[in-house]
Amino acid sequence: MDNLNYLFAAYTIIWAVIFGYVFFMHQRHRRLQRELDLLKEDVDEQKMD
Amino acid sequence: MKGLFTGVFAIFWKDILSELRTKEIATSVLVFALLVVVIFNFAFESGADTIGLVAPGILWVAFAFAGMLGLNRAFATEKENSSLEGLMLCPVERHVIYLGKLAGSFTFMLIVEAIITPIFLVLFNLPVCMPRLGIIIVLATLGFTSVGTLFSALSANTKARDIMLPILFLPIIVPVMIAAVKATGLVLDGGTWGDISTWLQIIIAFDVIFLVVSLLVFEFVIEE
Amino acid sequence: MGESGLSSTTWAIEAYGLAKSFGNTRALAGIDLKVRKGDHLTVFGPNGAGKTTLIKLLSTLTKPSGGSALLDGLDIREAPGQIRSRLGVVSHSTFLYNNLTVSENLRFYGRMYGVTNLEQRIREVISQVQLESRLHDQVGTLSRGMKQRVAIARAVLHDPLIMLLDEPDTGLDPHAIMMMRDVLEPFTSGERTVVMTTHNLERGIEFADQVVILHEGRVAYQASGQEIDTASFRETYDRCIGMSI
Amino acid sequence: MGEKNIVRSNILLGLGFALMTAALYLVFIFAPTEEAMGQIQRIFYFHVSMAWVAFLAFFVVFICSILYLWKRAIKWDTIARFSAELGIVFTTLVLITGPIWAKPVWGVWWIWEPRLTATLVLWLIYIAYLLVRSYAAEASRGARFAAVLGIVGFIDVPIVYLSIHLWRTHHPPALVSDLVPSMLLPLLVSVAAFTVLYIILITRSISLSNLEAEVRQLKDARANQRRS
Repeated sequence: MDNLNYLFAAYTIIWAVIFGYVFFMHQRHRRLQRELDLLKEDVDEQKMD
Repeated sequence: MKGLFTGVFAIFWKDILSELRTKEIATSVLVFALLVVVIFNFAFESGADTIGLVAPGILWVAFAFAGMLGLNRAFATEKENSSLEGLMLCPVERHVIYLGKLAGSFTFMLIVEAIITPIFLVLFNLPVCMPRLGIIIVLATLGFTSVGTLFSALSANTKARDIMLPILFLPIIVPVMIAAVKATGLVLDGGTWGDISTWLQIIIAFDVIFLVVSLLVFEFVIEE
Repeated sequence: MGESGLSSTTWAIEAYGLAKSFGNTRALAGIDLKVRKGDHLTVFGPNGAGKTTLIKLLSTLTKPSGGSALLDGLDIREAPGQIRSRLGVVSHSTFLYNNLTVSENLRFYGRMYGVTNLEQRIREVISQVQLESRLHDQVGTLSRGMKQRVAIARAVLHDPLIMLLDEPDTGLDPHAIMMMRDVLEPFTSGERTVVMTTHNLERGIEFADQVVILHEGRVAYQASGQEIDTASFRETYDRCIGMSI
Repeated sequence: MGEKNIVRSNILLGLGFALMTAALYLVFIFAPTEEAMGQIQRIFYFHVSMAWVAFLAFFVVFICSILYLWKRAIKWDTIARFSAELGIVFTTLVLITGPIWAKPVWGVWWIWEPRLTATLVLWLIYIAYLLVRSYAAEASRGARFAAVLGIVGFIDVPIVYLSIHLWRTHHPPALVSDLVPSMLLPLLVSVAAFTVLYIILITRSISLSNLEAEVRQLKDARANQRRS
């Protein structure tokens, strides 16, 4: 009657999806940061030339 | 005010003339709508006992899908020689263009429906009950085409125009679809004006709201 | 007489720092221009220089993201409708409906522009573009050159003050180009102000009272009247767009 | 990011963590077990909170879409886009947890009930919202198209709900009848926790898109340098 398995499933999915989304954003952020660093280096180098 | 009417009528008349010459939209839409009716008949295995339940749905699915086909064509022709740009160069307000295109699509769809409905009623051995069904069809079609004209202009400017229109159009017209199917069902069961008034009110509310909203946002859709 | 009092009558087109970006790409980066009434301006530049964007801004098809422009003293942001009725645009697309006849096309656009005396006006322009015999043919059956002539007829139907020609001879064969020039002649001479964009240096120069070379959204060269050095113009052009030394 | 912003975002994070912990305690320990449905009813608190946040997110899309068309400032478009994304994430969760709750209680995963059906239609509209952006020829046009859909879609939702409500007059047993105070408190705290979560995520997204803009600017700068 308590159906704890359903309850467990529901809360697991909620947190899995939210963490998934946060992780996805984090990846985007990291990729951009890396790109930004590379670009900054590139621009600085060109300025030195 | 006079300028508004002249502009709307000029666009409407141009679309009618072009259609009379090619019969491109009307023919394809008509054949398509008939095919939907036939295919759905098989899909639901509609025997005598279930006809009343599925018939209204079949009719409106046919109209919605066929209408979408026609709406897609409506702005595709404007892209041919960039004539949409020519229209936008004309010294008229943007909503004149919207109303003109709406008038054309609305008329085409009504003509197709005027042909399909009797055939459908005969094929499904349903009572012919013109006035009430007619009003439902006219009002619901106005709702379909007011939203459809907006989205057809929008999807004509996207990369995947054939697929974008259904994706945008179908979820938005859910209320009209429900109301039209329910009202049609009631009418086919011999319902009175009183029985269908709630549904007609929903359709009218939808028509008014989306005509106003579309008029307000149309310029943002066609602007470059 | 004050400068300000004069300006609305002297200049057909004025642009001050006119700029346009699409998202993050900058198509026009602040353009200053003045075209006297009745003058012919030719805008040169390679593809992507911003020529078409300039025409679209002047014809109110798109809104500027910076700066301002006045046509016949009217601001493109404030009075787009009034400006549009003073403009005739010929572009590389014809804006015509293939399924309609020449006369139906002209009648449609005439109504949209509120042309009075429409039937007579259609007869006039169609004889000027020498297509009387094709008046009742569907546009789809005409050759590319003829379509372009119909497009010119469409553009002048309402007797515009200013004509904008955006690479009008793109996609035409040499014969059609010659024909089109002859046809354009009467419409572009006289009082009318004309702005033309083109790749074609010789044609552009012979036509112009004023020239502008656009490169990457900026004015790279500007000259008018006597200053235009026709003989060495190709060198000037190449230097401006950085093609040769 | 300025120092002030970092402080503010840390406060927000702390608040979010505290609220979420409190919500979990209240939902699982404090709230009484509902008599008819049993433990499974505890899904209710997060389910409703997420539905509320999704609706809030789509309301933000609606407002920002109007502001974007009116003012043409890119920031409104950015907020609208990320808010729509978050709204879809939460609507998806509502659509998943709903059936999980319905199955043991009603014996079926799904019924075409007004609230469920309207939520599904809502979800479809905002999926279209994200698609129209990616299919537009240019980004600026995509932003405008999305804004139009953000307005039209949001206005459509009440009409959808009303029509489905009239269409399905058979109601399932009411999910939220009279909440006793011991159930209302966990609900309110959950709603607050999810609202803070939404604010945290949306501000992060906006700073992400600022970073994106910076990258693009640098790329342009580099391209210009190459040329000269």
